[in-house]
Amino acid sequence: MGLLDKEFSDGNIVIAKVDDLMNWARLSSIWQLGFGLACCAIEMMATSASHYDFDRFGVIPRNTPRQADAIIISGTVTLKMATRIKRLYEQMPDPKYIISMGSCANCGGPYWEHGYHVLKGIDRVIPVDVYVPGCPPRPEALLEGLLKLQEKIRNESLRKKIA
Amino acid sequence: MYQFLYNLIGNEILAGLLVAVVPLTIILVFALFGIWLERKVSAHMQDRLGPMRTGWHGWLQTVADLMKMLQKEDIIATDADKTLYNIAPVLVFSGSFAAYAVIPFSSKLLGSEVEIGIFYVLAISSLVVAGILMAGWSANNKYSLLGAMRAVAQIISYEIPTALIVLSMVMLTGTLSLDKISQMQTSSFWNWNIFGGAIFGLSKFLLIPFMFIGALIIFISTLAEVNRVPFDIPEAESELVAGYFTEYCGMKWGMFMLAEYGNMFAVSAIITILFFGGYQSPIGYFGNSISAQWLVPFEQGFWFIAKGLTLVFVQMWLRWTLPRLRVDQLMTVCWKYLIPYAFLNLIIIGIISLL
Amino acid sequence: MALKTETMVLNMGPQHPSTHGVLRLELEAEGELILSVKPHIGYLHRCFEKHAEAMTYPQVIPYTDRLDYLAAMGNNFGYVIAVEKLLGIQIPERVEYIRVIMAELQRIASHLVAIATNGADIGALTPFLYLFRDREYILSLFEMTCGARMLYNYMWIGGLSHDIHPDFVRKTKEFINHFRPTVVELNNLLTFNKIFIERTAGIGILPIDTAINFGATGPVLRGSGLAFDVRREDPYSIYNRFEFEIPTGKGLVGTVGDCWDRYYVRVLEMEQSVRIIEQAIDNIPEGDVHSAIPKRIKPPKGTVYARVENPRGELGYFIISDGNLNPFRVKVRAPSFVNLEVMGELCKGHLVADVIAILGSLDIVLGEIDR
Amino acid sequence: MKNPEEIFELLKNEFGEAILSLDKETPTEPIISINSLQIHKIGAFLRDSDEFKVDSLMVLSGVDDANGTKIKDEDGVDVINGGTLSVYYHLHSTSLKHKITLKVSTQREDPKVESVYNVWRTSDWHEREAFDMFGIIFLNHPDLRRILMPYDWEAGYPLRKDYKNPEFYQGMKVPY
Repeated sequence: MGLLDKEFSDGNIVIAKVDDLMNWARLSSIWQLGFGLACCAIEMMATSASHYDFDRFGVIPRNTPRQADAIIISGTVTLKMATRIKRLYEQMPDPKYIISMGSCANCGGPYWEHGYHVLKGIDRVIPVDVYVPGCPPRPEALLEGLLKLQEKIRNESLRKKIA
Repeated sequence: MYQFLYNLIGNEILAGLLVAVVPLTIILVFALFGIWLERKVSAHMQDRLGPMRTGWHGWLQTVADLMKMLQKEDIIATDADKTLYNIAPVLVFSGSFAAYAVIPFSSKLLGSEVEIGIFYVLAISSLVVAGILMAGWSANNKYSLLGAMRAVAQIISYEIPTALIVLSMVMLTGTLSLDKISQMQTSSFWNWNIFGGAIFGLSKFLLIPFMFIGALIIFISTLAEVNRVPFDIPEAESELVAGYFTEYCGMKWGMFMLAEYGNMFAVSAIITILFFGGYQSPIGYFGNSISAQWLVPFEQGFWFIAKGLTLVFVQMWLRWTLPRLRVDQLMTVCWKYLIPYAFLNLIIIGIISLL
Repeated sequence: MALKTETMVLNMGPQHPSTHGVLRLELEAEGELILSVKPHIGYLHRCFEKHAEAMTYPQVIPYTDRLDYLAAMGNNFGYVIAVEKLLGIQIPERVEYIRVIMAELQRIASHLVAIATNGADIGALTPFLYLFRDREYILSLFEMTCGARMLYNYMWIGGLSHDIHPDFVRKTKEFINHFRPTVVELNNLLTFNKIFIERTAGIGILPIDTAINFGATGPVLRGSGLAFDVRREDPYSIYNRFEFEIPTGKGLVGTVGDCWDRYYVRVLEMEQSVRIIEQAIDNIPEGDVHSAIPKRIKPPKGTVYARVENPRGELGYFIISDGNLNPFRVKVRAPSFVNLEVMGELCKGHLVADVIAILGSLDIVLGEIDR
Repeated sequence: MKNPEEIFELLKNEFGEAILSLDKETPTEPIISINSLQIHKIGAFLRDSDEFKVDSLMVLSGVDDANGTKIKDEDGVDVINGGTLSVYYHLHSTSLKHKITLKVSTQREDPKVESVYNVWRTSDWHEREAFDMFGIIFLNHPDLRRILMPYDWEAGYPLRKDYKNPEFYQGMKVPY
């Protein structure tokens, strides 16, 4: 059982500090699942490469879903692939995050109308945390997406959500 | 160290536990530092920066990684053999941890002064093999299984040249104790075993080339034993996804990782002791010259760690430069080249030391 | 007595670090020995041909970019040549020159990725990053021309979307000066590395007649020793004005047609591309790149098959026009699609690790395999 | 190097009835139409004879000619009835450098074409693709399965002009 499975009902200063520490650890070490789908995968590789260097943010590709924290859906998701992506997502241990990279993964992109074999948006299959627009998004855009994800993680809490 | 603590506390178990804390701290600190170093070294070799956002040049990166791993869900596949699956990482980690018990970090800081230190290290590190095989088998994943089979074949094969070189060194020094081997190579780097040891005369000069060969062989074969490139085929990322620990997640995987880095330093330490003078300073001690004897063990610690880290750095350097061998080529290197040369080396060193 | 054992079916992909995307390989293995390999494709089938039928002729161009996303310029080039043939229009000299320069730059960029991933598959990660760094240089050249890094929509029917930037010529020359030493460095670091040679020489040998019968083209065919290059065979655009050699596999360190030959052909081809660029860059004539773009693109009834030499081989567009604003049928002859077919032949009797080396040396792009 | 007229004449002499016509009206490339059930024999001849040495199949493309009558079925969906599906073979010779384009047509309702798998192995996946996209049955093909679409795709052949996309596939919504 992960530590995060337990929710605390009342927030206090200790939990708030622990929250900060935990969140810091999670957001500083987002290991992405190393797999690419289409055009965007090349930009994702370029982002990991020397020029943009994903590693600065602690992001390294892990090839097995078991050791990954985030999955970057980099490209067009076809119907044939969607079932596999769902399985990969399910194989990842919690807490896990999804970045949907590029128009195709966001909404079908240029294939939205006549793409008889294209899934129009990965969010029909798995929940998405951050959408990065572009076709393909520039590496800077992907980095921005990552920063947004970090921001999102920073605001997570062990406390029970009030709603 | 144990004796000292025993005298101080007077309780065997407590003293034993306290002694065990020392190598544990060292292995953990080294793993934290080693993983960070690996990432920085690779990054700078590749024209990148590496981790930058966690502290100064990302020095807290591994801390963040470990804390994240602690938070991860622990998945055990339904079809996995749960007992073996859970034992495996512990076994692998304890195998590499136990090796630290006899490594003399300085003349005062060593866990246990066993007389058969080097023999113990060779024996205990075989636990790792069992752990790896368990990990690969129990995960019920074909990639894990392939990785485990490769790992076992590789580690067991490469133990032979390692053992042969160790044997020749034992023959030369006449002791199995790592501490004694270290003590022999005192006062100057000219007395290191790689330069023929602390003997004088013709045989020293005859020994030098064979010592270099021996050091090279043991470096290569230990590289293979700890699964580093170019011998990282058990976890070959591009072939087997992640090898025997494909199915492990969270801290269990973290233990494999700690064990791997622990092993890296352990084998470097063994090579240091056997060939590079152990904890002995190459240039004499500052503490002796200002007659502050208490300073000497600290200096020794410094030299030991510096030498070990240099070798670790060489391992990383190779890792980020070379491609990876294939499984049959790996075996060829071992059985056709390393073992015959190691044997030859053993015989020649034997003859020379009889002179 | 032989021990009776079962063979193991190993599923490689669609998510696997070295299947170059979403290819799935079904390996039947006996331990580490491969008995048969069955590729399963279609995980990236994006319905290009359906889209082409629903779009007008110029609208198809952005979709061609996304076929072979590592060589988008080449894809544009093939398509616009096909449509221009159908329309029967002449295009200005300046456009031709710029197109050739762009296509050759793209060839270098694409081969850099091919070499990089081939090396990375074998375990050499550092050359991978070095080559990606050099590729950025080319991408910045494209970016200053048309604003996009990867998918350009740059070549239009009858012209180009933008004229080149005033600095383009100077920057390209700078790039060439930077690039020549890089190839030497690459050769030292990877090409003639003993381990790399051990891993690739004599592995996955493709005999020349098998290669032709399977329809392999590009570096895969040339690696087997046949100097077949569409740029020479069936010169399109202005390729007949330039001097360049067609490198072929010579079996320098192994057998002709092995993985290393296919790899090395790419290295040599990059140098030839640099030669072509050098010849073209100083001779770009003045002119307007938009002058020949027709106002209304409505080709007459007919069919056309036009082919160009893309980095991965012969890229062909078979277009049937029924006289309307959209094509009636566009069929793409994707080089990787054809090249991948030999995979099953090549892998027999090799080890699991060799499958990776062979796949890397074929240099596939799933975007154009699945279309 | 031979021009299409010569090739057509030579083939006509060799195979007679199986060679149907030479279509020269298309502006860019003349196409030789042949009988769909004789293509294997003709392909083997083209490959092996010293005059042609056509050793390479560049591309094999299926085409829906959409020349039947458009009718509405009971659901009010346009379907095409009758007419033909065609397969184009673009061939060339690596040694003699000539190019040939062959075309075979087959009935839309019962599309059957001989496979040229044994002649040019290139055609293996191309024929599977044509089957996948148009439903053209290639006789004697050893492994005629879907290739690009999922193996369990049941909604028909996507590149036919009257193809209708399904609403759901394995619980995933397909249209936008």
